[in-house]
Amino acid sequence: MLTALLVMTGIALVLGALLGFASIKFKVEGDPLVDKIDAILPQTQCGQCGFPGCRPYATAIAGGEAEINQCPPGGEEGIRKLADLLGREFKPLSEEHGVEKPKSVAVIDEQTCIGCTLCIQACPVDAIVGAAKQLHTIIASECTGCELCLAPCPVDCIVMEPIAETVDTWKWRYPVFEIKAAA
Amino acid sequence: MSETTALRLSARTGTIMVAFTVVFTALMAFTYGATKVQIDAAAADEKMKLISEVLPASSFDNVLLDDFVALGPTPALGLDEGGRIYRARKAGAPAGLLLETVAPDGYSGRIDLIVAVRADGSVSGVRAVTHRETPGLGDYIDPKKDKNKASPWIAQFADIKAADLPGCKVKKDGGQIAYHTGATISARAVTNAVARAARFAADNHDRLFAAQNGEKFAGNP
Amino acid sequence: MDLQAYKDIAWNGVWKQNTGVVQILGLCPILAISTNIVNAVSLGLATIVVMAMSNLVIAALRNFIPYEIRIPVFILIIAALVTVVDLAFNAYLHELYLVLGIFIPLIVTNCIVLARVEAFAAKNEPGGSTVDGIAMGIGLTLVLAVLGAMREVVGSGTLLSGIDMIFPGMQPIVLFGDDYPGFLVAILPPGAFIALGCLIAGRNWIEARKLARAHAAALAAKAAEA
Amino acid sequence: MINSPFVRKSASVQQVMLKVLLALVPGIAAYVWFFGAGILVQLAIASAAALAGEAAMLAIRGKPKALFLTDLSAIVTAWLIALTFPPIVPWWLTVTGTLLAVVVVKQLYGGLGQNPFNPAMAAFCLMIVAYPALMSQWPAAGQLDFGTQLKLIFGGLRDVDAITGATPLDALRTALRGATNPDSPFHGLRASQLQDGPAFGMMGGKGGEWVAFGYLVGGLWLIQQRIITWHIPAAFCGALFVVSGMMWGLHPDGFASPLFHLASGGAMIGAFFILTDPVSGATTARGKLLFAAGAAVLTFVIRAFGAYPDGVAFATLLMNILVPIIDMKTQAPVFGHKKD
Amino acid sequence: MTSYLFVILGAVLVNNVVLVRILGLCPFMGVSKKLETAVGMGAATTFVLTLGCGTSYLVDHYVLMPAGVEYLRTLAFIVIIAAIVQVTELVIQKSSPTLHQVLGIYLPLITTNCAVLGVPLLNVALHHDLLESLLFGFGSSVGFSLALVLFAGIRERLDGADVPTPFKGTAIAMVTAGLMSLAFMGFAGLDKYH
Amino acid sequence: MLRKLFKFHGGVKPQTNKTESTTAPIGQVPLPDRLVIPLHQAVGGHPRPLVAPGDKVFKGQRIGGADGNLSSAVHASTSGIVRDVAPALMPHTSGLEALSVIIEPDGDDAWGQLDTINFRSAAPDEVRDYLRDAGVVGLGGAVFPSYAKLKPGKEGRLKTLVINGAECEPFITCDDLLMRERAPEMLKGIIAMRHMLQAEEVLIGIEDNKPEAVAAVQAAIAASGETGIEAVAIPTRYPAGGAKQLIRVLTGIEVPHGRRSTDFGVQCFNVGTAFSIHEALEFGRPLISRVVTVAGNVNAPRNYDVLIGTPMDHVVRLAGPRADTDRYIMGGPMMGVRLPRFDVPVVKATNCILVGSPALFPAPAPEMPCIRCGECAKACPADLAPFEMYWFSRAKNFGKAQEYHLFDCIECGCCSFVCPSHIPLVDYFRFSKSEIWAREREKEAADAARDRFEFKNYRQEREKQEKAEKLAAKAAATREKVAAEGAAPATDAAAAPAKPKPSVDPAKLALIEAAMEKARQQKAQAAPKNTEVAAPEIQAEMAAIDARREAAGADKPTNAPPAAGA
Ligand SMILES: Cc1cc2nc3c(=O)[nH]c(=O)nc-3n(C[C@H](O)[C@H](O)[C@@H](O)COP(=O)(O)O)c2cc1C
Ligand SMILES: Cc1cc2nc3c(=O)[nH]c(=O)nc-3n(C[C@H](O)[C@H](O)[C@H](O)COP(=O)(O)O)c2cc1C
Ligand SMILES: Cc1cc2nc3c(=O)[nH]c(=O)nc-3n(C[C@H](O)[C@H](O)[C@H](O)COP(=O)(O)O)c2cc1C
Ligand SMILES: Cc1cc2nc3c(=O)[nH]c(=O)nc-3n(C[C@H](O)[C@H](O)[C@H](O)CO)c2cc1C
Ligand code: SF4
Ligand code: SF4
Ligand code: SF4
Ligand code: SF4
Ligand code: FES
Repeated sequence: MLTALLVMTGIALVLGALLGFASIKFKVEGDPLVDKIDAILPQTQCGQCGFPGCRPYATAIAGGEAEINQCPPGGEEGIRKLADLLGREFKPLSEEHGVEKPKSVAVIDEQTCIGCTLCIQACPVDAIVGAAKQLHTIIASECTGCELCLAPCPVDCIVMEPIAETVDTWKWRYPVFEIKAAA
Repeated sequence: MSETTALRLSARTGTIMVAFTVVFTALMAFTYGATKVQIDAAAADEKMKLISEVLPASSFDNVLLDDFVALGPTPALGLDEGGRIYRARKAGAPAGLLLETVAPDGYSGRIDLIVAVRADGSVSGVRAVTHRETPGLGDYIDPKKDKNKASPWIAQFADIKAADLPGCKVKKDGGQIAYHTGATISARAVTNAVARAARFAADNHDRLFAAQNGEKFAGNP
Repeated sequence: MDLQAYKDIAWNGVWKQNTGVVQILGLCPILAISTNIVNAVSLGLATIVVMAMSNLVIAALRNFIPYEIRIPVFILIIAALVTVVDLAFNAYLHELYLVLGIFIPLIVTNCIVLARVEAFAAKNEPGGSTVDGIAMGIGLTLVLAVLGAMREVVGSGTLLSGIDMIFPGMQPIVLFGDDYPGFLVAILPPGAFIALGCLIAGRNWIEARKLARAHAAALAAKAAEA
Repeated sequence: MINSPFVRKSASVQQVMLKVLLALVPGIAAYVWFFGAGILVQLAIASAAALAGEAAMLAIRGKPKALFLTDLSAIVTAWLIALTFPPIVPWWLTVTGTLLAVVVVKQLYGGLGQNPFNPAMAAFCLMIVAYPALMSQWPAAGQLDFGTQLKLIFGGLRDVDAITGATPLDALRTALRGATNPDSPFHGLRASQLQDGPAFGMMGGKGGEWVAFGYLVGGLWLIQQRIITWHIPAAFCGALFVVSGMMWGLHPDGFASPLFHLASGGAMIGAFFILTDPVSGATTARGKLLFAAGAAVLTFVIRAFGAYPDGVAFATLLMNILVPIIDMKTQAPVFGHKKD
Repeated sequence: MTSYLFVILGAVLVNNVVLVRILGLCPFMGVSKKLETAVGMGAATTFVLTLGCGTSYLVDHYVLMPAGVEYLRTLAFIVIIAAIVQVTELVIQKSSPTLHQVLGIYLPLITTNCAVLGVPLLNVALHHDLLESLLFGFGSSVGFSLALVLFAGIRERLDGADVPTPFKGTAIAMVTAGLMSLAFMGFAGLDKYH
Repeated sequence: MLRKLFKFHGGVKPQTNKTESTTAPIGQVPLPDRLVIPLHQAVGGHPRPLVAPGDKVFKGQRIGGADGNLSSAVHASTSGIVRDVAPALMPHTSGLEALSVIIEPDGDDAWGQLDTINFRSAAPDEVRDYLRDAGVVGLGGAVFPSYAKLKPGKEGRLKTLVINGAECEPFITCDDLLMRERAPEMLKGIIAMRHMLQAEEVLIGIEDNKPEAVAAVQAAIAASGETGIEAVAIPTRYPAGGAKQLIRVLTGIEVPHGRRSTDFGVQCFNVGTAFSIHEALEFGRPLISRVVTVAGNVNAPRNYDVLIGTPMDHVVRLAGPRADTDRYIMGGPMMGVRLPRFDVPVVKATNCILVGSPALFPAPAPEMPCIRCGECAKACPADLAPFEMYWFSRAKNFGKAQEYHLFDCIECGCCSFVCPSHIPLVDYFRFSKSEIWAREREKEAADAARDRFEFKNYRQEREKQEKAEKLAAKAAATREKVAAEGAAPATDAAAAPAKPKPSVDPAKLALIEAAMEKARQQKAQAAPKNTEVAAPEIQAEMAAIDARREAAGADKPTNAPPAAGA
């Protein structure tokens, strides 16, 4: 019994010390993974994921605190990329966080806008320009479609308009020649 | 992080590790101590049960497990690590030998056997102690696995007269021992090992019984 | 913790997070030892004991274990417990011990034990942890039993062969008569993999059907409302 | 919606498979001539089982039956199963093997074109592992009449040893191994002496070598028809010849001659019909050479040192495992990136 | 010399840890979705297993056996291996964070990768000497890595296959592993031929 | 002298179907009622409209100005009135509209003023600008602005100028007829190009199934007396006319994807392009018409000289379409574009209007799974493995598809042509490519958004900090003030015990007061002024909108709800 104790104690002492030392020697700081995740997120900054923006969500994913299926603007494609990056299973978009919508931009109704600047403060990407009591305009190419400017507008003059397809942005469709049980 | 804190942390984790180790090793050591007698007894029981299957308990009256010679590596018995031969005596006279034997050429490696040989040189019985033959194919050498419970394959070795020993080969090789088609290798390995063991017993019979208890036996001179 | 919580933990272990067919952990014993149902279930029972004990012990001691050495400590505890169980079986349930042979020490390396300890016991209180260990063990045993039965039936046409080693006198059931040629592959590793694959697919199928039913029910409810 | 190109060559999977079936005919003819018509029964059994299995899976999956049943790929699989299994295996063994091939190895992966393993060879391996005895019984040429064959196929269990003689590959191997074992009746014999037996012909087994020749003829026609390319047959035969020739040259009494290796067992049907399976085999030119040469080496190793009588089937499966990586690593340089 | 070669060959092909001995399956199933990660896991396991075999041999022969406490073998081995794994984990975390994230729960699980304990125990059972132990450990882990990488290759391609829904994912991977294991049975008997 | 020709890998030999349309000479097309001239006809930037509805235009008058550095001008094809400048249906598979100038011809077909240029004396850049404004783009199919291709790579000179007269697509014969009838003019264009590129030799590659064209070109070369120009008959095999394949056949050089052919000392132009360059340089005529083959399901297949903008059905009518016509295809059967309607306009890219019917181009048999037979790889002229690209495109694993060189695919259609499983392989590749492009756009947008978001955060942080500093300063000042006045208020407080909260620290009160004052001030100011980030155009746009709104009504104040004022 005593030998057994001595032997195992010896082993444990050596290993315990070794581990303690290694855990300090190889301590890691920072997390480059967050950048990689953030690079996948669509940067809409809409907060639908439940975090105050894309990067906080990325940090949460990297820390294992959030699922990968909480970003509706990123859509299935985004989830798939995250699953790939992190080696996790793909799962469909979580319903409580919203649904994937066609890409839209916000448009301010010129006639109604009162120039209150509330939307400017709301817009996370500075896509709205204008000064107080002046008409505000949305730079369509910079609007991410996050809809954050809709709620603050006191006169409800902002609407979301789906981005129209042009010959330049037109995409070839998936060739579906799905052979069903018809034959 | 300074050297000293690193060291202190190492010391702390080391201490906790040691504490756990001590507690749980103690638990194990205690259990080991508490169960050792029981385990040894159970193992001996098991061994005796096996022995009684190949050598009827009525045919000897000594404490078989305590009466043996030790063998070094003995190629004739397939033993590359050594083993034991137990001696059965009835009223002090030689009644039979129980040989630990290995058939090295089983389909999936070695097959550990015990072979009981009576004083007159006839084989009394054989059991496979451990083997890894293919389940459902080669494992019929083990009576527990043999589908034919009524007359298991291994029972063919019960009572082979000394004179019949040259026929201790599988039929395919021109002998008497039947085998299962498609799994000749297992049968051949066991059969050949039994024949070798019986020959060894016959060749060394007298010297084996003459040897001191527990003596290291040198094999054929 | 209320009753519902325990129930959830139990259901989680047995079905939702079943080790063998959902978490895909603890596969080695599942595949290696399921050649027949008796071996399979015996090992399953031993695993339940080990899992319950290790979860209990570690949940109770969790606050004393520093993070950096948690894994070695967990393993130390599990290995010690397994050895204790092994020795105890050897001494007092010798017949059963012989049937299980090396399978009990193998529990040490069964990653599901460590996975549960890490994922559950290290973060929860002892009561729930014990239930979790037992439920996970039952889930594993179920998979083992089904797989063992499948492989035994297909492979050799019998059920419960070897039962006499636990209950002397009982005879295995011969299903297809003595002429059944057997299907050796089922008992060998390839059969193990394929059978488990089918089992996983079976569970997927049941889940999918349940989901589809729930969906249909929801739709119907909506339609009724409208 | 149809986009360009609007014109297409008239080619179809069905045509491809039909040509493969036709190319098997010379070999089958020789088979029937030397070994009797039992093989035709096996071909029919396997074809029926394959179609049934395929139809069932298609029905379950809701895929168009007419389209996929007529693509003939299942029939190719079935014929290759029948031709590589011994001709006198019981019917249930053929059926089980074929069903496993079609249902597990092919349809579980999504059916035609998606299976990573060769269905016919997977069936062969499954069956030889499960029934090593039944799967090793090859009658000698002219040994059994049609009636006996039918009885064997449909007659349930039987005492196999009484009917079959030693088959060339198996017999030679057992003998060669026995030659070094003092316990064996073959002790001290040499390969050349062993090959004098009545079961052996000029190069391989008696009769069997003509079957192999039939496969060769059909295979060459397939190359001419551009269904398969020369790479796989050439690399397989070449590598098998070289490897077995080397061992034979070093040790003429311990190994069979390279010609014997080429003419026996599954070598020819393997080289032209099995390894060439486009679905489970390598696809790039260099990949094909590597794939087939690897298969040849494995075939030789398994034949000479392994536990099973023929290595073609296992070698095929083993190389199938390597295919994704071979294909990935042997991509030919694309236009403009060639080094020449 | 040849016997050493046979130790390696036997461990890599004939008695492949994963496909024939059925050890180490959880990482085999879990880390084989991408070729890249499979290679990483293979490398990590090879390192741990080879080192573990050597260390456990030394501890067994110079500590446990002289002290007569062989019944502590399992415990001692697994604790040593756990420590090696932990150190490896820390090193990987430092040197390749993505690999670390991807290997996720599997790195600590190398500890309970049955193979990592099974192989040292097999070394004891097979009475290997130090060199043999190391070679056997190395061979087994190469066998593990080989199976893992090849499996990952197939699984990457399977991604595009129209597998029946219930079989999608792990189920068809199991079937694939089964067929790989079947193929490896072709090596049966090779290790006995010398 | 027989030139050594090289081979390219792969390729197919579909039925050529060319003879019917070569029997008659190039025909003329009566003026249609309406011309629809899309502004964006060539690769590169979108030309801006230079005319407004109601304007009168002459034939050859510029109506769209080149915009950006890879754009080329667009011209009125005849004289008439601009009816509209509006989106109109494009000859494009998408069925989408694009900005077009719609002209009602006045029937005079009167040329406007035409300037010419002497390419030998003018500076090369001048000539290039001239060609850009003449709207000359590649007529071989890619419609790449020709001026941009007329730069001799880094060395300042070129080894070989390849002229593409291969015309490998079935049915199309426009280049064939052009070479037969207009070889001397074409040759003059070639000489001009050769001069601009400083090319040593010129090789005109013509498939050997067009012996008349070869003869005509050779005759023209002989007549011109030029040396170093050679018409070479090359083996007929689709796609021998692909620029890369033709360069390979004639010179043995393989130009990799993503590299310029001038880096390898070669450049390639279509014969029609050469002819247009001659027209532009010699007569000042911009590119307003081209030779178009009308073939397929028509009674009299033939080539026509067609004004850009002419509705296709107007041209096809001349060739007598058969009753079962169900579609038009722009281009040949291998690479042609399925058109959304019959009346889409002829554009510069229209080399052929292929009239289709279910009988002529039957729907392919059902798509079967790929059996990896490798036929497609054998046929691929780009040495790709189409089945691998297909496998991963189908699984939407675009990364993998790109690893197999998806973007080296020239969409020639050979793979789909030979596939025994009838898989529309090219469709999968087009799908993948456009998905990848879309993703790149999204990624760029996301990166831009991230930058802007970070900038905004930074700005807010900075503002907050500034505000805090100011506030702190002010608070300190107030505190001092209060402290200075300390005594008086204290007695005040004592004198008024009725005050409900005597314990309130007067200093604090003062602070609150100060803060409220500041808030009031801030509200008066323009709070978060965000105009400094706006680009000048946007400022201008805002100003314009403001002006419009001002004009729209005086209801602005009433429209303002109280919230805004608060
Ligand atoms: C994979 C495969 C394995 C085969 N194995 C054997 C075999 O082990 N023994 C055999 O005699 N024939 C075998 N054959 C069949 C032979 O090719 C031949 O068809 C058969 O008639 C036997 O001919 P033989 O007498 O030359 O062996 C096999 C065929 C294949 C495709
Ligand atoms: C998977 C597999 C397992 C086998 N297991 C055994 C076995 O355990 N014992 C045995 O004798 N033969 C076994 N064999 C069969 C041998 O390989 C060999 O074919 C056979 O022993 C020859 O016997 P026969 O001469 O009766 O045909 C097995 C074969 C296979 C395919
Ligand atoms: C598959 C394929 C086939 C082509 N065939 C021809 C052809 O037959 N004639 C031709 O002039 N251009 C053809 N082209 C276009 C050429 O690649 C190239 O764009 C053109 O010759 C360049 O000349 P351009 O700029 O004057 O149009 C083809 C392109 C591809 C991708
Ligand atoms: C040249 C050629 C060889 C083939 N060889 C096989 C074969 O060895 N085994 C098989 O099951 N199917 C074979 N097939 C049929 C078919 O490709 C096979 O069943 C697919 O694996 C099914 O997906 C072959 C087909 C062709 C065209
Ligand atoms: S939901 Fe997506 S886009 Fe919106 S903030 Fe979260 S991560 Fe960004
Ligand atoms: S303008 Fe509105 S919708 Fe667009 S980015 Fe800004 S807040 Fe979001
Ligand atoms: S031609 Fe068609 S079937 Fe053949 S490999 Fe290419 S895509 Fe697959
Ligand atoms: S379309 Fe692309 S992949 Fe197909 S043959 Fe042409 S170049 Fe090759
Ligand atoms: S049980 Fe063996 S690795 Fe998980």
